[in-house]
Amino acid sequence: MNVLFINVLLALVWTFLTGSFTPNTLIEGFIVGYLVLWLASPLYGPSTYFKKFRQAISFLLFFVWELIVATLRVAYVVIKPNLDIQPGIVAVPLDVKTDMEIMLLANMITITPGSLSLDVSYDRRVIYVHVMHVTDVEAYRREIKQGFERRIGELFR
Amino acid sequence: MGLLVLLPLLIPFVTAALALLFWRRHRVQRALGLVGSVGLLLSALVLLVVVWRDGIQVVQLGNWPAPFGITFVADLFSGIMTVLGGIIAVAVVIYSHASVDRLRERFGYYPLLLFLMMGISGSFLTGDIFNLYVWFEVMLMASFVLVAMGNERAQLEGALKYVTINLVSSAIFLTAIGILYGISGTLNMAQLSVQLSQSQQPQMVTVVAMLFLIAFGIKAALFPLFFWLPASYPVAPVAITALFAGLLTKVGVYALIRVFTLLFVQDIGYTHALLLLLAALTMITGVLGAASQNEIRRILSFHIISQIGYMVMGLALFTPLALAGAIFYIIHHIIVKANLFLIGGVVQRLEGSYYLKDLGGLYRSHFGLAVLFLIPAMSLAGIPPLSGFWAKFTLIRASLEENQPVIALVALVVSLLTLFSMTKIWAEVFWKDRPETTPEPAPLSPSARLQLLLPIIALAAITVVIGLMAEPVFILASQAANQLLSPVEYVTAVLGGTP
Amino acid sequence: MVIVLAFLTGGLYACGLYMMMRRSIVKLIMGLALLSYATNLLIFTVGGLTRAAPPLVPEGETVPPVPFADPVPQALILTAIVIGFGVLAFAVVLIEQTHRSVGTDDSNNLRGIEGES
Amino acid sequence: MLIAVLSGFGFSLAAIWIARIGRLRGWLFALLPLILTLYFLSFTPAIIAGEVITASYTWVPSLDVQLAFNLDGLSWLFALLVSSIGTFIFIYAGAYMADEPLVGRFYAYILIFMASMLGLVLADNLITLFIFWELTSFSSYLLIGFNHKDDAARKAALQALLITSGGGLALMAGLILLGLAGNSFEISTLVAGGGVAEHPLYVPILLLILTGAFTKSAQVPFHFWLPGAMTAPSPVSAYLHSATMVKAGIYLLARLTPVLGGTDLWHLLLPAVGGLTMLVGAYLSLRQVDLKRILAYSTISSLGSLVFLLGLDTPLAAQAAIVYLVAHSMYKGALFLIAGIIEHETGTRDVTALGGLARIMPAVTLAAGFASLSMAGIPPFFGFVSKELLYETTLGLQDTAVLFTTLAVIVNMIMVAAAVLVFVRPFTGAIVETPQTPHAVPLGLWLGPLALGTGGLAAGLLLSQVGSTFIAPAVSAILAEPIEVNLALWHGINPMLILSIVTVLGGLVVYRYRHVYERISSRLDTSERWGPAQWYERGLDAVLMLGQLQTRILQHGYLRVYLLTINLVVISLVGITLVTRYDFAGQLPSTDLHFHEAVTAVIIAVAMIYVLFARSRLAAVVALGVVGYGIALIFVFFGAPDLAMTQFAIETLTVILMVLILYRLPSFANFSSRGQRTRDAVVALSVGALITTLVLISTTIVQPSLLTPFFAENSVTEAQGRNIVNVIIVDFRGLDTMGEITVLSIAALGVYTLLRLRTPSQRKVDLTAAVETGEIAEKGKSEEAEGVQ
Amino acid sequence: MKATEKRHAAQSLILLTATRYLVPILLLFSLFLLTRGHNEPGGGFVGGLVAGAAFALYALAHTVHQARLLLRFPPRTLIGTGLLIAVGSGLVALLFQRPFMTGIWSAVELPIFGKLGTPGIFDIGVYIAVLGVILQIIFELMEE
Amino acid sequence: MIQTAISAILLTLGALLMLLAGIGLLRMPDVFLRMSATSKAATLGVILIMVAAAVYFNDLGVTARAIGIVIFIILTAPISAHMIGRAAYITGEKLWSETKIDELKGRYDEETHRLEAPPVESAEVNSLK
Amino acid sequence: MILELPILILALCLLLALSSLIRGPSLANRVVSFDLLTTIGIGLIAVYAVMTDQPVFLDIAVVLALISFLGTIAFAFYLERSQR
Ligand code: NA
Ligand code: NA
Repeated sequence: MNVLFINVLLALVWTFLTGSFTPNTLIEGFIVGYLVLWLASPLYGPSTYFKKFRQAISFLLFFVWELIVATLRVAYVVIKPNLDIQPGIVAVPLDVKTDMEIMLLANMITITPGSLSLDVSYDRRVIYVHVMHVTDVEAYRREIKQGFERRIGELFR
Repeated sequence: MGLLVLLPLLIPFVTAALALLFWRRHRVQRALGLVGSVGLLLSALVLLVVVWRDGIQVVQLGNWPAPFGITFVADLFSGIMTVLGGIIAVAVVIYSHASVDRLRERFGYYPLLLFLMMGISGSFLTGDIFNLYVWFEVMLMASFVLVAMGNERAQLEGALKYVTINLVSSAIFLTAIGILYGISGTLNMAQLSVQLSQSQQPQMVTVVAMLFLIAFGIKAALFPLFFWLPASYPVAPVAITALFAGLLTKVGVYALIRVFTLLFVQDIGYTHALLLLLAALTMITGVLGAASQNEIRRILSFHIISQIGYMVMGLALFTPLALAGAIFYIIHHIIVKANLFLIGGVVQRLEGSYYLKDLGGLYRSHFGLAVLFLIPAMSLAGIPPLSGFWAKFTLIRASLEENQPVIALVALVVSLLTLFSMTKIWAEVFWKDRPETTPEPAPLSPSARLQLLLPIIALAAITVVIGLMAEPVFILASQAANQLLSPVEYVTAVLGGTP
Repeated sequence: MVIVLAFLTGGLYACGLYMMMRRSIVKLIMGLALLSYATNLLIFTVGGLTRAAPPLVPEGETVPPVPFADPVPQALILTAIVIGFGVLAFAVVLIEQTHRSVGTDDSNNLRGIEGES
Repeated sequence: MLIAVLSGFGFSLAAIWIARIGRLRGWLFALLPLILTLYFLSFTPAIIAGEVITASYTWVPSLDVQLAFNLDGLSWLFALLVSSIGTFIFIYAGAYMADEPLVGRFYAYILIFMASMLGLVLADNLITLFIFWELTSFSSYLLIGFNHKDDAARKAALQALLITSGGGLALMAGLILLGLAGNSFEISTLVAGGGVAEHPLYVPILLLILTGAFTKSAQVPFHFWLPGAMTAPSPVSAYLHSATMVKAGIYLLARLTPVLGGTDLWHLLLPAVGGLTMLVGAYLSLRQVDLKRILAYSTISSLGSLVFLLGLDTPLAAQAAIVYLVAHSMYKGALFLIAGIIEHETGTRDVTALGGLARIMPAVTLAAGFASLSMAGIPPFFGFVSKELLYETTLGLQDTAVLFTTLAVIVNMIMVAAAVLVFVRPFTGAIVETPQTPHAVPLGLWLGPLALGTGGLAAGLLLSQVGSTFIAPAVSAILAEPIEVNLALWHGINPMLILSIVTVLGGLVVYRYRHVYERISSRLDTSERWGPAQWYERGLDAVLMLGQLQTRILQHGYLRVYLLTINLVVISLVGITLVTRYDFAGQLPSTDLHFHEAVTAVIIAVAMIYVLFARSRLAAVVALGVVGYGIALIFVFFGAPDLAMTQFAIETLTVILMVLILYRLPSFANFSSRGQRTRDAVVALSVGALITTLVLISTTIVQPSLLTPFFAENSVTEAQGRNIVNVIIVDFRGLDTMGEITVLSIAALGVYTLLRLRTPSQRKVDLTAAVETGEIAEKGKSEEAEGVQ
Repeated sequence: MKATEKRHAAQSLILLTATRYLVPILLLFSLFLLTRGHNEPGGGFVGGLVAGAAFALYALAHTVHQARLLLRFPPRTLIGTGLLIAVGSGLVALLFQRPFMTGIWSAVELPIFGKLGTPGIFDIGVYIAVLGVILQIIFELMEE
Repeated sequence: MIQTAISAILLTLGALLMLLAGIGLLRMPDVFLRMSATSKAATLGVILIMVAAAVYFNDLGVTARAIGIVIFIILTAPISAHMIGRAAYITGEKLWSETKIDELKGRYDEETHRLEAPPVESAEVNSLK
Repeated sequence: MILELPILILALCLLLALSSLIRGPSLANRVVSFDLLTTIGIGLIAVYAVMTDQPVFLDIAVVLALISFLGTIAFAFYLERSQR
C-alpha cells in the first residue's frame, strides 16, 4: 500500500505546483501521479498496487452500476400502482472470513436496493438476507456469491 | 483585579473539582470540604469588609467593559448574603463530618456541597441576569442531587416534586429572560435598570416582572407556590436540610429583592402591592401549616415559608426601614433556621426520631442541648432581645410607619403562632417524659459530640450576639437597604461614569 | 415566520405543561423536554430572526457582513440547551429510580410525606 | 443602674453551679436581691426629695432603642418590691426545693425573671420596657412549666405564655405607635411632651397598650391563665403571680397615665374592665377548695381593683391604688408561700382536707394570721388602709358612686370570706389526717411569710412614714406632679369605716353560708362551657383545624395539582397584568414565510401533538426526537449553525438516554379522567396562548440589541475568533459556560449517585431481585469495572 | 484484525466490525470541531458531545467495560480535569494582572487551531468535561 | 454557471430519490420491505446531494466534508438497517403475508439471541459450499 | 430560483416520513421512519447550504450524519433488550 501513499503524495505535489488547492486539481494530480507511477513501476519491484487499484475501480464501478440498476428497479416497484413482489429471507453461505470482508459484503448487499442483510450467524457461516423480490432462491444465492462476494474476496486477497 | 469578588465562587469550585479527582480518598474529600467552605467564609468576610470600606466592588470578567461581558458585583446586600452563605457552609460541613454516613460521603457529598455553595455565591454576586440563571441552575442541580442522595423512597418522592417544580420555575425564569432581552437588548442588570426605566413599553415591563415574580416566587416558596418545600426539605439528610433551610429559599428572596429594587420599579403601586398581599398570605399559610405538623423538620419547614413572608413584606413596603428590616430578617433567619435543623438532627441522633410523639425527656438528660434549642427557637419566635425580635420589630415598625396596619397585624399574629410552634417542640421534645417505647438516648462519641455541637453552639452564639449587639448589624442592613433603594450607585459602579 | 414561531412556542408550552400534569411520571419527563424546547425557541424568536446569515466573520475580515443573525440569543440558547440536557438526564434517572423504588408510574401514589396521615 | 438590672442575668448563667453548694444555696442566692434592696433603699432620700435618677446607655440607637433607665418614685417602689420580696422568696425557695435536683435551673429562671422585672420597671425607653416585659413572660413560662413532666403544668405554661405574649404583641404595636405619635420612645420625653391624647392614633394606641396590660395583669377576659399558672412551684406563685409580674400591667398603666390617661375612653375602659375583673375574681375565688386557686382568683380580683383605681385617674385613686398594691403584694405573697408550706408538709392544698396545723407550725400560723387579717382589712393592718382608701375613692365618684361602692363592698366581703377560709380551715380545729405527716417547718420556709405578714402589720403601724416615704413619691410619679400623702388609721367615724365594718361582718356571713353560695353559683355558672378559657381552647383547636384543613387543601401531595396551581398563578398574574395594564396596539410582526420553514413548523407541531397522544412511550420518544430535530432545522434556517449542531447532538443523546431508561419503565397509562384532561388542556392552552401573545408583543417592540454591535466589532480584533457565537461562549460570556459545564458535571454525579448509591436496606431488596433475575453476575462485573478506577 | 474475536451471543458482528472504523472517524471529527470552533461552527462543547458519542457507540457495540478500558480514565476524572482546566485558563489572566478570564494570546499561530490563547484552553477544558459527563451518564445507564 | 446547473440537476435528482424513499416507506407492507426501499434510495439521494454540493462550492473543505458524509453514510446506513432489521425480527415483527420464504425462522436463540446457521444437513445451503 | 425545487421536494419528503412515523404501527417502523427523517434532514441541510451559498451549514450535516446513527443503534439496542 505504500505505493498508494506515494500516489497521494504526488497528487499533493501536483496541487502545490498548480497553486490551486481545489478538488479538481487534486483529482488531476492523482491521475497524473498514477500514470507517472505506472510508467515508473519497475522502480518499485513487484507490487499489487496497480492490480488492486484496477480491481478497486472495477468494484466501485460494479457497485455503482448495481446501485443504479437496483434503484430503478425499486423505483419501479414503488411507483407501480399494484404491489407485485415476492419477498423472502434467504440464508446465503459465506466464503469470506474476516470481519472486514463480512461487514463489507453485508453493507454492499444492503446498499443495493431490493436486498437487506439482516444478520450473520454466530459461527460466521451464513448471512441472512431479506430480498424484496425472490423468484428463485438458489439463483439469488448464486448471484450474491458470484457478484459481491467474489469481488470482495479478490480485493482483499 | 477584582479577584476578591470572584473568590467566593472560585474557591468552592476549585475545591469541588479537586474532590472529583480524589474520589476514593475519603479524608481528602472531607478536608477539601472544609477548606472550600472556610475559604468561602473568609473570602466573603474580607469582601464584605472591603465593600463596607470602599463601596461597591465590581469585576468585569474577561476585562470586557460592563454591559458586554459578565460583571460580578458585590454591594452590601450581596456581601452580607455571601458571608451568611459562608457561615452556614462551614457549620454544615463540620456537622456533616459527624452526621453524614460514609456511604454518602463516598458518593461525592462534599463536592456536591461545594458546587451548591458555588451556585449560591454566584447567584449572590453576579450582575448579569442570564448569568444569574446559570448559577441558579448550578445551585438547583446540586440541590437536586443532595435531596435525592440516598435513594430512600421518601427522598425520591420528595425529590421528584422538588425537581419538577423547580424546573418549571427555571423555565419561567428563562422565558422571562428571553423576553427581557427582546424588549431591552441587554442582559447586564445595571444596564437593564437604565433601559427599563426609559422603556417605551413600561406595561410590558410589568408583565415581565410578573414572570420574574412567579419564577423567584417558586424558588422563595411564596404563597401559593411553596408546596415543593414541605414536600422535599424534610426528606434530605438533616445537614443538607439545614443548609437548604438556611440558604436556598433565601436565594429566591435575594433575587426577588434584587430585581424588584433594581429592575422593576416602574409600577410600584401595582407590583409591590401585589408583593405585600402575597407576603401576608405566605406568612399565614406557612404558620398555619406548621401548626398542623407533628414532626420537627416539617414544623420547621413550614415556618420557613411563613418567614419568607416577613422578608417579602419588607420588600413590598419598600421603605429604607422596611428593606433594612427584611435584610435583618434574612440575616437572622438564615442563622437561626439552619441551627434549628441542626439541633433537630442531634435530637434524632439521640432518640432516633423526628416525630414529637416518639420524643421526650431531653430536658433532663441533655440540658445543654435544651438551652441550645431554646436560643434559636425563641429567636425565631421573636422573643427579645434575640435576633428575631429586632427583625420583627423593625418590620412592624416600618409597616406601622407606612400606615399598613393589616400587614402589621398579620405579622404579629403569625409571630404568636410561631411561638406556639416552638413551644410545642420544646414541650414535646424536652419537657415531656420520654415515651416508654422510645429507647434511651444513644450516647455520642466525643468526636461526634464536638462536630455536631460546635456548629450549633457557634450559630447560637451568633444569634445571641446579633440580638445583643443589634446596632452594628442593623446599620449594616440599613446601609445595604439604602444601596438597594438608590440603584444609581449600583449602576454607576457597574457601568462607570459619575453618579 | 415570527408569527408561526410564536404559535409554535405557545403550543410547545401548552403541550409540555399538559404532559407534565398527567399522572404518569413518564409523561412528566416528556413534558419537561417539551418545555425546554419551548423556552429555547422563545428566546430564539424574541431575539429576532435573520435568515441564512450566521454570525461568522469571513476569513480575512474583521466584521461579519450585514445583516447577520444576533449571536447573543444563540449563545444563551446554547447554554440553556446544555443545562436543559443535564437537568433532563438527572430527572429521567430520578424518575426511573422512583419507579423502581415505589413500583408505580402513577404520581397519585407518590404523595410522599404529604400522604402520611 | 445597668449593673443592678443585668446582675440577675449574669447570675442566672452561673446559677446551676452556685446551686451545687447544697442546703445553704437559698441564703446565698438571696444575697443578690438583698444587695439590690439595699442599693435601691440607698436612693430613699433622693426619691423623697422628688429627684429622678436617670441612666442611659446606647444600645440600638438606629431603632430608637436605648438602655435608658429612670428611677422615680413609682419605679423605685416597684424595684423595692421586686428586690425585697425577692429576697424572701429566694430564701424560701432554698428550703422549699431542698430536694429538687433541678433547683439550679429554677434559680436561673427566677433570676432572669427578677432582672427582667427590674428592667421593666426601671426602663424609660418604651422598647426596652417591652423587651423586659417579654422576658418576664418568657421566664414565667419556664417557671410555670417547672414541673415539666406534668401535662397540666406544660399546658398551663403554654396558656400563660400565649395569652401574655399575645397581649405583648399588641403592646408592641401600641408602643411603636405611641413612639411614632409622640415622636419619641422615651417615656420621660413623652410625659413631658404630651399631646398623644389628641393624636389621631390615640384610640388604637390605647386599645393596644391596654390589651397588653390586661393580659399581663389577668383582667377579664384574659384572667384564666393565672389560676392555671398555679401549677408552678409556690415561690413562683408568690413572687410572679401575685406580688410582682402580674403587677407589671398595673405598673405600665400607672406609668403611662400622664401620657394616655385623662381621656373619656380611659375613664370608661379601665374602671369597666377593672370592676368586672374585681367581681369575677372574687366570685370565683370562693368557689375553690384548692388553697392556691382561692388565692389566685382573689389576686385577679385585687388586680381588677388596681386597674379600676388607675382608671379613675384622680390623686386619691392613685394613692389608693399604690397602697392597695403594696398591701396586696405583702399579704398575698405571704399567703402563697404559706400555701406552699402547707402543700409541702401535708401533700395537699385542698382546704377541706386540712385542719389543726396551728399546733404543728406556730410561726407559720402567726404569719398566716397576719396576712389574712391584712387581706380581710382588719385594722391596724395595711390591708385595712387600702380598703378604706378604696371606699373613699368610690364614694367620691360623681355619677357612679353607688354602683361602684356597692361593687367594692360585695367584692371585699367575699375577700374577707376568702381570707377566713384560707386561715381558719387549715390552721384551726382538730388535726386532720393528710397524705403526708407535717413536721416542724424550718426557718428558711417560715421566715419569708412571717416577714411579709409582719410587714403588713408594720406598715399599718408606721402609716405616716410609709405614706410619705413610699407612697407619695409613687403617686407623684403617676400623676406627674408632686402630691402630699397623709395616711392614718383613724379618721373618726366616717362612711368608710362603716363600710369596712359592714364588709367584715358581711364577709363572715358569707363564709358561714358559703355552701349556699356554692350551690347557687354552681347552678348559675356557665363559664365551664362558655368562659374565656373555653374560647382559648376553641381558638387553639380552630388554629389546628385550620392548619390541617389548609394543609389538606394546599399541601395535598399531588404533583400534578401543584403544577396546575403554578399554571393558574401564571395565568392570573401574567394574564391579568397583561389584560389590565397592557395596551394592545394591534401591530403584528412580519408575515413572510418560506415553504420549507412552514413544513418544518408543521412537522414540529404534528410531532409535539403526537407526543400527547402517543400510546407507547418509545413512540413518544421518537416524536420528541422529531420535535428536537425540527427545532434544530429552524436554527439552521435562521443562521445558527452552532445551535443546530448542538441541538442535533444533544437531541440524539437525549433519545439514547430516554431509550436506555424508558425500557425499564412501564408503558404509558392513562390515569386521569376525561374531565381532568379537559381541565388541564384548557389550562395548558391558556398558558400557551399567553406565551404566544407575549412573544408577539415582544417581537413588535423594536429594541435592537445593545450587545451585538460590540461583539461583532471586537470578535476578531480583540478576541481573535471569527465565530462570534463561540467567542461569546468562551470569552465574552465565558463564565456562563463555566457554570453550564458545572451543571452538567453535577448532573453526571447525580446520575451516578442515583444509580449506585444504595443504603444497606435497599441493597438487600436489590440483591434478592438480582438473584431472582440472574443479574448478579453482571453486577459483580460492573463493580469490578468500578474498582479499576 | 482477528477473525474470531470472542463476542457476546447477542452482539452483532457487523456492528462490532464497523465500530473499529467509526470510532476513530468520530474522534477525529470531534477534535476537528474542537480545534476550529473559535472560527467556524463547532467548539469544545459539540466536540465533546461527538467524542462522547464515539465512546457511547463503542459501548453499545461492545460492552461498557471495554469502553471504559478504551477510555483509560474514569469519566469522573475527566470531569474534574476538564473543570480545572477551564478554571485554570481563566486564572492565567491573573498572572498578567488582568481580571479573571481575560483572554491571553500567544503570538504562536497553529495550523488549524489558529492563535493559541486561553479561550482555546478553556474550550479544551469544556471538551474534556463534556466528554466525561456524557460518558459518566451513558456508562452508568448501560451498566445498570 | 455550469457548476450551478450541474449541481441543480444533481440536487433535484437526489431530492427525487429521497421522495422515492418516502413513498416507499408509505407503500411497503412490512418493516423489512420499507427498509429495503428507504435505506438505499435515501443513501443514494444523499450521495447525489453531496456531490452536488461539492460541485457547487468547488472548495477543498466542502469536498472533504461531502466525501466524509458520503463515506460515513455508506458505512452506517446499512448497519442501521441491519440493526433495526435484526431487532425487528427478534421482537417478532410480522413479515408481510405474501412473503415467500423465511429461512431465518427459529434460528435465533430465544434467550441469548445467538444466531445459528441453518442445520448442516440443510441441502440447499450446503450444496453451494 | 431553480434550487427552490429540491428543497420543496425534500420538505415534501419530510412530511411523508412524518406521516409514516405517526402511522407506525410498531416501534421498528417508527425507527425506520425516523432514520429516513434524519437522512432527509442531512440532504435538506446540504441543499440549504447550496441554496444560501453558505458552506458552513455542511458542518451541521456532518454532525447530524455522524451522530444520528447512534440514535438508531440505541433504538435497536433497546428493541432487542426489551425482548430479553
Ligand atoms: Na433538548
Ligand atoms: Na439505511
